Amino acid sequence: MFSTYLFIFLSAVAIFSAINVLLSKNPIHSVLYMTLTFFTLAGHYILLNAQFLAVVHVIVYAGAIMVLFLFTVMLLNLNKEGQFSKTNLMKFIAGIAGGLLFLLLIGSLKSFDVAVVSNPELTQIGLVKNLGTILYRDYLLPFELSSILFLSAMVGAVMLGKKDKI
Amino acid sequence: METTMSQFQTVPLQYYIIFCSALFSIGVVGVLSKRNALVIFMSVELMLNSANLLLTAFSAYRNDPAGQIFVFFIMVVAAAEVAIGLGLLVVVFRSTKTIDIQVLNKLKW
Amino acid sequence: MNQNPKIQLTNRSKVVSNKEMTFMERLYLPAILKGLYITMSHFFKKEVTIQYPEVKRPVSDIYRGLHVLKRDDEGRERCTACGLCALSCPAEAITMVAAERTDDELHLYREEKYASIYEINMLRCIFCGNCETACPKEAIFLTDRFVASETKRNAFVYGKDKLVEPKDAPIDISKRQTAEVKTFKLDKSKSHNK
Amino acid sequence: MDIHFLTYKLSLAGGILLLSLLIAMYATLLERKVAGFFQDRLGPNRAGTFGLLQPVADGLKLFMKEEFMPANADKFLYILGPSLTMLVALLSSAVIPWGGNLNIGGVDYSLQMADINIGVLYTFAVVSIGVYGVMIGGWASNNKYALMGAVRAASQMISYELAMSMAIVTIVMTTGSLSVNDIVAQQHGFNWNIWTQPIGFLVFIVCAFAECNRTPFDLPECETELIGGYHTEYSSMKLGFYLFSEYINMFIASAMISSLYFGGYNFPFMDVLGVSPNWITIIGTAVLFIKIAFFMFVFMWIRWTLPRFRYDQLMRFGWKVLLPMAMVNLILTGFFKLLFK
Amino acid sequence: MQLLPILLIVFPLLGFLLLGLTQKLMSKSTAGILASSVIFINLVIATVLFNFVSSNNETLTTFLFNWINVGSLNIPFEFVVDRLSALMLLIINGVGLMIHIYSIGYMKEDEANNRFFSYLNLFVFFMLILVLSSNYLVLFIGWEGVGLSSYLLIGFWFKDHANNDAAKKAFIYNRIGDLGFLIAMFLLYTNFHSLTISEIAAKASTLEIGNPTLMVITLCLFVGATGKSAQIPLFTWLPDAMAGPTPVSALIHAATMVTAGIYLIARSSVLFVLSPITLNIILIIGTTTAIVAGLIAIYQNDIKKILAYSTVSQLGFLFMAVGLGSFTGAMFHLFTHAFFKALLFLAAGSVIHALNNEQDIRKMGGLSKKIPATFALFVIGTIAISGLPPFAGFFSKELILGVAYEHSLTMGLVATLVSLLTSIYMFRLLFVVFLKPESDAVKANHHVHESPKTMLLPMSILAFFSMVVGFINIPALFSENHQFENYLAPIFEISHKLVPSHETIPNVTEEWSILLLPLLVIVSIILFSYKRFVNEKALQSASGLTSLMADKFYFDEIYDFIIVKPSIFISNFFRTIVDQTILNSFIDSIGSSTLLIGNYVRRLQSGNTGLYLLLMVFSIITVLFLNIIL
Repeated sequence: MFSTYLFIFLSAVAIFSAINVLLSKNPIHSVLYMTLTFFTLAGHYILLNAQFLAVVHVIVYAGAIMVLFLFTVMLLNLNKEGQFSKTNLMKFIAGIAGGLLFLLLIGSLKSFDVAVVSNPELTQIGLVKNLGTILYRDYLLPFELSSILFLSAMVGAVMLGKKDKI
Repeated sequence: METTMSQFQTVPLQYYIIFCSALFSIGVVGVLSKRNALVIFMSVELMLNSANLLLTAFSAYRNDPAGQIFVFFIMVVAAAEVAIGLGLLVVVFRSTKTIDIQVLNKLKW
Repeated sequence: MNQNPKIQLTNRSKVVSNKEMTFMERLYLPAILKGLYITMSHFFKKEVTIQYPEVKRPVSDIYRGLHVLKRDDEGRERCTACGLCALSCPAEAITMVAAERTDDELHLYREEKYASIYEINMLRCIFCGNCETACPKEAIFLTDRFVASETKRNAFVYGKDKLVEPKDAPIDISKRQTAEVKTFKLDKSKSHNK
Repeated sequence: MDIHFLTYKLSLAGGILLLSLLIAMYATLLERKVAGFFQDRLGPNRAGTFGLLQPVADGLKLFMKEEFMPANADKFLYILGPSLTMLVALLSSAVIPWGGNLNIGGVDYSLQMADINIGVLYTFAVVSIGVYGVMIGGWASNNKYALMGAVRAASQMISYELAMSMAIVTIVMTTGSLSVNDIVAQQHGFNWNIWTQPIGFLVFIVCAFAECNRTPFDLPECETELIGGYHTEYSSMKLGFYLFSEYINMFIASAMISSLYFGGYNFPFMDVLGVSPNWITIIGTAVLFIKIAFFMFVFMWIRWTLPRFRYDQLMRFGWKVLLPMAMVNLILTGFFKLLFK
Repeated sequence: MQLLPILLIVFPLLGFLLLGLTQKLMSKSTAGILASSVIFINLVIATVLFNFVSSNNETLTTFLFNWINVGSLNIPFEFVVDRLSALMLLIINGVGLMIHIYSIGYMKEDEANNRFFSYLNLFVFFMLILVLSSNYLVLFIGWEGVGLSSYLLIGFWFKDHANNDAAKKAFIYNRIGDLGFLIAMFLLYTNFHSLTISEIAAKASTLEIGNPTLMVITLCLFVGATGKSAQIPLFTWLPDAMAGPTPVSALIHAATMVTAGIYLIARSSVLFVLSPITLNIILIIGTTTAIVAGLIAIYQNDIKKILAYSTVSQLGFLFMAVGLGSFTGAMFHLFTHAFFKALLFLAAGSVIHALNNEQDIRKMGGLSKKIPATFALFVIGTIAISGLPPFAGFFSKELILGVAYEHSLTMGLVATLVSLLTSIYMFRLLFVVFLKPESDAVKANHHVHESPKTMLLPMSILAFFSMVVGFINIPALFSENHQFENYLAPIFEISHKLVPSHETIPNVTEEWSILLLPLLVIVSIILFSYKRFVNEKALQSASGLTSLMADKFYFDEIYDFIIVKPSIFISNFFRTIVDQTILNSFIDSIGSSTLLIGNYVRRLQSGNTGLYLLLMVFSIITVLFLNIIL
């Protein structure tokens, strides 16, 4: 029962902050709300006993990605959203589309009969040891390839960041 | 399905489906209703994350590690994507002094 | 450089050379360790701090510190408010207001005229001692006392309450009354009041 | 999860929290004393014997000072900044094993708050979110110096985080565990990791300096260039939080260094002492604190010896020296591990 | 012992990298010595390996790593040292060492000396991969690698356009052959599900003789071999390849690389003996090549070209032997040929060196007095290649001739004719260059000089081997000691079991006739050519058949006429009519209609990202909606 309450609490915080990401006028606030969302998601991961993912999630998303966002916002000095706002019609359409999508997603996902075979709180697959074994044994090639992806992303980012024209 | 669930007395899988769908839809609304490219970018991240969570949930409930491995790779891709995407945003900002996507219709040419 | 020696202001000057650093130098670690050694050696050195109010730094006998307005042997103020000290003051730190002695003030002031207000701004004073030299009445002297620290600027303007020596605790200025000074004072030809 | 265990853990957590605060408090005094001694001075010695009450006086002073908030500051974030910094600084103490197990009445009491099996990763995570406090604070001040300081701090921390992670990864490689407790337990006796990982240690300690924003890496708060860095606009206890968290960070970093490289609560000849395990645990904890004290002293020692880096030097050092060094170390470690498998 | 094959390829690779990366930094002499010492180490290792496999009859397998492991395809990077590859190792490293040492002297003046040595080391590296590989794919790496090094070395003096053309020609001709090899590999994999040579041999040996699949495979392999070993349709690149430095011609285009085709066939002997039709085709092509090239060689005037055609002819001879089913004979002749052809090339290089890069034999003559050492060495080489006893060529040719006579009298006579041609052009070359009275050009040249010791020493060593190496396989007539045959016997054991060998020992009268016939003929030829060539007649312009020979049977022109011209014509036809008129109008109509539609649809692409996103989301919604409904 405890975990259900925790789930509901985390979800509520997550959705609240996710909505606030959109509602905040100031991009910095958006970024910070986003970070909060990510922390609650990390909580969700722990709830699912996916410890490794939880920590990696914090390191990658909160520790790296959102810091990058913060950096960008600060460096570009985008404090005011002012002129950035869509017409109310667009917002209305967006809301309708989002709502539709929400319903359809639930509907289509529910129509799948997902067989539950284990208790997420006791499952051991999320531990570093197990995930690591699988990652380095069965998924070694994609793992190595992802490092190449990173390298190229790094090179690309550096190239983009260079001031002078190429 | 109901019978298997009752054995565990834990968070039902449907909760995760609903929660993740909600998060995803919020991301979509953000993408549609915002003009700030940065916020749109964040909304995309939100959508990625909701997919991640759902993958993890399925993986945990079905005792299949592939889902979590997949999440790991999605994170890798997301990190790379953010590095490049933000780099692009900065470049765009440098040349146009704005990151409003309404203004950035130069893609047309 | 050596063939044509230039005038050197100090023998501790060093010729700067921008030589390429060797590998060991570029490692920096030896230099860092050396620095650490130096600081560590200071760690165990005797501290040079003087804990001021309790311990005072020895000063010379003729140290020029806080002024004092002397009284004569009967306890009367010597100052006659002639204004020579203010005139001689290069920092213009001294101001005074003169007043005439009434009869019932005979035991207070030695001369007929006295300073009703006598102020020295200690923030301006440079402790040169010109006032002491200028004084014809041997009324003002510089002592080995320090000007105390204050939190407000006004407090540094010392009035008579702080300058005049207390009756019951005369300030010893005998150190300043050396033989030469005394003979100089006795030599009336050099005195102001000719 | 029984109540007994829960109360024990909570009291341990509270104890460690208080202890870190206390140690950080006295670290400020120690810093000033040490600085004094290095400069042939005495340091503060008026408030209490040897100035022992000085931290209290400082704290009181900070509390009493005027609470100033810039007019255009983002109020909430302005307060969030120092709080977050403090919070993060305190968080990382959770995974450090402060001693072995105490056996009281047949029950083992671990002196570690949480023996999570990914303790090292947890540390990474906590360190990586440490940037937020600084960045938020700097940005919320609405002051260009503060913002510059914040950006500097963030880029510095991110840069050095990488090399630090690499250094820790080598430790993980040699020990084969992500749990700090395991890593410490494996260094039983005098079998410390420093003997096998000298380069890793060097990299780690340098990065620890950078992460704690200590000289010679105290660019973010570099007075001569940026007034006061990210906390230019801060005053009173909010400034106190920033300064204080630096000392807590220093304490935690020293504890991490001791745990990862210097055997934590292990000490030589612990097996031949011939006293009861409880005593060993107590002595071990004492030894750990001696080690921590030593490293905090080293932090101060370095601070009062070396000058500050220039910003470009700092970045070049981080990316072109430390990171390659850590990588080479990683490769070498892997090589030797294969060789002596 | 397992490590040695790895070391064998590591050293030349290191040498290549070291020399290639420090081109400008290293002094020329150091570079040569470094490259040579690398090969010397290799030779020592090769000798050790040779001793190992020859003393105990086992193969040494070294597994490096799993190169490709996808699905059922499993290709290990694996080296095999058996008696065949050990022999090749000796040839490559032995001759290679000599030529490296020779090059120190020969290339001393060249500014790109270091590049040259790095290429040479690269070549050795690839050649070693080729012979060591346990499967066809890794062999193919070496195969392509030697092609690459050959290309680089032919075009070594790339500032001259002709050299580049020659290099390209060699490369392209080789590619045509490689296509055959590739097809053979695909077929092998589809049929045998493996590319490992030993596995394929084991699986193939269960098939019956004349299996059509095997025939196709072997034919394709043979196409590959013709490309690399310069056989009839694809041989014209080899004479042009003489544009490279002479040591290169000696090493690559005489001793080692061109024999790769033979090696490939010998390696796959099981496949070949099972397809008699292919063997017959090989026989025909080999014989034709041998005769045609021999004839052309007689009327060439470039010293290196003569030797090149001689090589082609000898290779044809080798293929003839293979076609007759005598793999041992082919390998033996390959072995001996490596020594004396390398020697001849080096000696020719020495002559060219002496005359300051003069290659036209009409401008030579009377050199026997001016460069006596080279002359002596050249004589030894000539005698060896002509097959005069007791030099090496005699023994190896005798083995093949024996097989030929065994096959049929006609075949025997043809083979004899080939060796006759060999001695004719070789002695012509010898006489014209060395014994004929001095030409004006030589008289005018006062700088004719003997080559330095670094060049003479390796030549002498090669000459020594050219003299004695034949004794390892003395004809049956004189001795029962067939060392070489016994040595290689285990390699061809399976093939011999499958198809009874032709290499039965001939009876004594036959043997005598085989021995004596060439001998007589050769002696008469020597006299004949001396009369004919030394007396200046031959150098007048040729006519009739001889001009045909002098112009190389117009092979290049025929190729030009049969292949190049028609292809240009067809290409032109397709370009103008099919493409420009028919296809273009069709495609243009697609384009114009797209343009028409696009004109309307493009309004959707407003550049407004928000709109795109909206459309995208609505599409997703539609898809999900359909998903639920359907």
